[in-house]
Amino acid sequence: MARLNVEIGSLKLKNPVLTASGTFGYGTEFADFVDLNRLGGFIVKGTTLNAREGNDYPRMAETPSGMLNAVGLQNKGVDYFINNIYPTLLDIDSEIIVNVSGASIDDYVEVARRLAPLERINAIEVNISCPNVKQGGMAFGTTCEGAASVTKAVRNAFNKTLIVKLSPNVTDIASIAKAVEAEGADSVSLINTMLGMAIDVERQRPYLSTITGGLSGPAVRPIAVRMVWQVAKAVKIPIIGLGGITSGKDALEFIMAGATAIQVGTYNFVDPTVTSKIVDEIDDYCHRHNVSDINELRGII
Amino acid sequence: MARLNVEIGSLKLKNPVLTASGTFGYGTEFADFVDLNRLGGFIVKGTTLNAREGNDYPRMAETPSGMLNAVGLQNKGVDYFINNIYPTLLDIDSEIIVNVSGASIDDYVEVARRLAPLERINAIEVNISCPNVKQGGMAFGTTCEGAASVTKAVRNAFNKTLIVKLSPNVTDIASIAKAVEAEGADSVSLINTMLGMAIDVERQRPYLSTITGGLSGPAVRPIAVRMVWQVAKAVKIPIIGLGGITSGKDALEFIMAGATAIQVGTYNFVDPTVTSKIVDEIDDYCHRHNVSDINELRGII
Amino acid sequence: MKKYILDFVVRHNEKLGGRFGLLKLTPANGSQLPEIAAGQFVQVSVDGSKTTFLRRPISINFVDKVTNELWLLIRNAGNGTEHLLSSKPGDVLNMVMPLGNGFPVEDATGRVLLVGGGVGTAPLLYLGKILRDNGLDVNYLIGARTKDELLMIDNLKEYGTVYISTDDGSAGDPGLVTQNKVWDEKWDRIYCCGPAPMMKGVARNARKSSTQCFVSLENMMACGVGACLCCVERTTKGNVCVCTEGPVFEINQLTWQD
Amino acid sequence: MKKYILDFVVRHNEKLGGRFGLLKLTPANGSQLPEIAAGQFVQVSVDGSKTTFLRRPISINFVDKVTNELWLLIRNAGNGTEHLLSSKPGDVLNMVMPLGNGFPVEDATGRVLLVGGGVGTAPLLYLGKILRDNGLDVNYLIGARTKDELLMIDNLKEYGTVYISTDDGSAGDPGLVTQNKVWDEKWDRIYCCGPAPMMKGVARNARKSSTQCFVSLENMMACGVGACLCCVERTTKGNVCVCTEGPVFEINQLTWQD
Repeated sequence: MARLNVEIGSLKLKNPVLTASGTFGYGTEFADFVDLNRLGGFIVKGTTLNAREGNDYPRMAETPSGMLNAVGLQNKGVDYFINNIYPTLLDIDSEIIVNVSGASIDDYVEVARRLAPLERINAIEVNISCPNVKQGGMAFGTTCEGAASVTKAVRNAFNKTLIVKLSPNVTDIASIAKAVEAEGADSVSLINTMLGMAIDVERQRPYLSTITGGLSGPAVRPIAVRMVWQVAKAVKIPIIGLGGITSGKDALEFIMAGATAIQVGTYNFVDPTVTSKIVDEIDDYCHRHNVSDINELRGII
Repeated sequence: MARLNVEIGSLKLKNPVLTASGTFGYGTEFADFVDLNRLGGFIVKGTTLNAREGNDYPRMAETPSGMLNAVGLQNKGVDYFINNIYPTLLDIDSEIIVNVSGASIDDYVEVARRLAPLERINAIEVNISCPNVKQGGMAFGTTCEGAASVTKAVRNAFNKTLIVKLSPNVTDIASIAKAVEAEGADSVSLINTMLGMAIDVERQRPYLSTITGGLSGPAVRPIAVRMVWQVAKAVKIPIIGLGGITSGKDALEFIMAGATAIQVGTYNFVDPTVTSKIVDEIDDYCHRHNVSDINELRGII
Repeated sequence: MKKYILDFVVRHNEKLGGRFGLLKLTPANGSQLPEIAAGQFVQVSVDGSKTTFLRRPISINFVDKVTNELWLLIRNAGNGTEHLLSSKPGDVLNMVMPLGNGFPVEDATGRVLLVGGGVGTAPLLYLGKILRDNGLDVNYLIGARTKDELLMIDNLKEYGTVYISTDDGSAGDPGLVTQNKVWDEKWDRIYCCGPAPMMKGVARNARKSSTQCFVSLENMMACGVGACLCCVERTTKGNVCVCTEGPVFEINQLTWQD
Repeated sequence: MKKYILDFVVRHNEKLGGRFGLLKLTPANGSQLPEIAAGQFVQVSVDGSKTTFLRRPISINFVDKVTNELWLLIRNAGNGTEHLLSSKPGDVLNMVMPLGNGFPVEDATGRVLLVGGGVGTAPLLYLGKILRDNGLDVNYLIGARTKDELLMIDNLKEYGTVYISTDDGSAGDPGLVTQNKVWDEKWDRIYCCGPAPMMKGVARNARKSSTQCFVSLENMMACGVGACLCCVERTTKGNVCVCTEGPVFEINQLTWQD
């Protein structure tokens, strides 16, 4: 499957199929269902400087062709990751990318600095778009200045591949991508979740403890494909597309819109084997359409 | 069903159920399926100063729990409406609201000015959020300044109820609603469609002739409910909520989030009788929950 | 013509060649079928498919007034139609119907040619019956890539002579329908339904021989009742809805380039 | 315990009282059921429901090794479960299974009380069988609003004595399960599954009598495998996933207020 090789910054991926942060645990949760070595890589869940308990239950609601979540970056902190999780991942022959979140620029920088020495971590994804935390997260991702300032600071602390994950809850995502590119990001990933809300009308209360949460799943795919297409027209760095991907066909929409790689998120919950199927389906498409290099399909729209 | 009466500006609606512009024709298309007099009102399709042919075919694509459209305001112009359509609507005992679109502020003003003398037209909905036209439309709706300038100009030309339809393709819809309120709008309606895109990967081309189009349907409902909730916290004028409503339960989500009335859009295509069912379902809810006035449920979240 | 929203019960689901199947349905409430013109269509709800949001427009293949059955010839073109084709006897399908204007038949006389290709053959069965009942000389010209993809030929033969063209020559004349020998003859009127390139070719032949020609279009649509304005076709009067102004158009109403 | 993604064929769909039904299923490929502990659950895909996107977590009611059947006791709680309850023999349901940790049984001795309410009765059937097979004195205490909503009482009687509480007194003791006379007796261990208020009441009774007590939680979840972090319960160790750390918890692990 050499025809599926793609590159993101200095990362060489065996194929464009990654898993989205917060939807695939640390990979090991899915080891009974998927040969992890078949995937291009994993983006492990949002990691912060200190441990976080996340938001109160309830944290999810099903919506038409999607779901809302309000996890709120529950994780045990970067040091726990380094000492307890990272050693268990070393046998996996796929790229491991850590999603980095923070409430302040200093937080982001410190997490990046601590991850930088890890030999198997060749890239981080900086999350400036989490809608489910009060401080940081989306606050940085909704203005060019905020996005640029986080990128600039993390760039100075981390010299391997730096991916910045963008928020779709903005008027002009292309301008934010450009701001991030200008500060030295190697790649942008998009979209994070759309801010949404659902109400249990019988009980007259919101489904989520936080009232609003992040909408993901096939419902948002048309928005995500459009944003990837807009960003692809605006920046030169590679784009990682995500948002409601359930199949090779969906993944190819993102690639044709301009993405170099893709992430599978919410659909891992519906079909835990879906990532592996997507690799096969993209390869089958290339076979049927005589595509010798997946990069030929990128941005053809 | 007096318990369902609501007011939008000077409009007194027998119930909060309206139909969204461009999804219910001029009402008469649905006369075989729905007793039009049962509805709170109709918002007839986007009307411009001059006739418009709209965009090229293909104009639609089905998406998960939704659809993309790129009609592009096809209509025969305001004079045709006044001379040929309006006279056929006079027997309908529900409010008739005209959706007004334009490529320039002068266009909006002139359409509003010509509609103002029509006795049965007690309100217009100014569309500053159409994503499917190159000029005007969404360009006005994505900045506070643009939204305010259209509202101010139309306000001077139209002294009956003025509703402004907002675009969801923005970072901060509440600030746009406030700008519109400050210029004298009597109400805001939201959300118009989300800008989206879908690609036919087998044929390697977009489904729509315009590449991007407007996403509507249940897929976007969580986004719409969230935006209504945000706007309800920011403005005092009544809100008309829309976006993926398929049932009385969905309608009540918008009302509890802060909407005074709601519009049913895309789902008219799936079930042409849905508007009438929604009136019954809301009334049934009020009966079951001992609600003597639907306005009591507004904004309880 | 009044439109209804009605539940239908599937009585028979017959697998045809290729990706095609035939559903025979009757109103679930036992009522008589409403008045239906040949060439009209229904909008069917696809209830059990997660990936199908909108109804599917399906042209009416036949109306059997004796058994009170409506026939739908369906091509598996994706999840929606695949789900419809998996219906079992007793299943209920909700339809908005009958929609569109159908083929003009009152003013037809003499020898008529009904040209169909693929699933476009569907509306020609009932059209042929109506025309034959009106005393016309009905002739079918049916095109397919290969013999196995010819649909319902025996049914068509009940109402007229059937001529066939296959791309590979496995039945009838080899080549496209536009190359069939029937074009040497003189026709009083042509009706056509099929893929756009085929209909455009038939329209060219009709113009050459100055024969009146009606085509039935299959533009993608959402509502089927003239509200969404998605299924438009460019005509001499501008963009019009195929669902309400069509699906049948006289070829000179269209702006097809020769 | 290894997790599988497997198709199951519905063999029987039995309507129970109220909004409940019982599906009996067997692996579609004819393989033996994997090893399953009492109290584990499955994540079932709901294929034919347009409004259902995620799988539905359903606790395992019984494992019949003789017939190679898995039993799921399902409450109609919305479109997803309603669709599952409409399954017909021969239908195929895809499951991710077995999930969660189940009830601890190895260290149980003596007289045990299994308290269930509503659909929470489901996992207690197989648990009772395992405990009875291990030589314990199994006793059930089942609560319902009224007699008609008592579920599978005859099945439970195969593995132990059944005590009943109904709110309206139409069967067994009147009132809540926490008011049943069985609480006058001494128990070596309590297992409980049911609505949260009931489990909290049972936990209070257990603490009062210093009896070890395990409860099975039913928090809403998306993935079922510890990835989405949505089904968390606050414990003495912080927020943990019910799907992987539970669904069974010893009550002192939880932070329920007395």
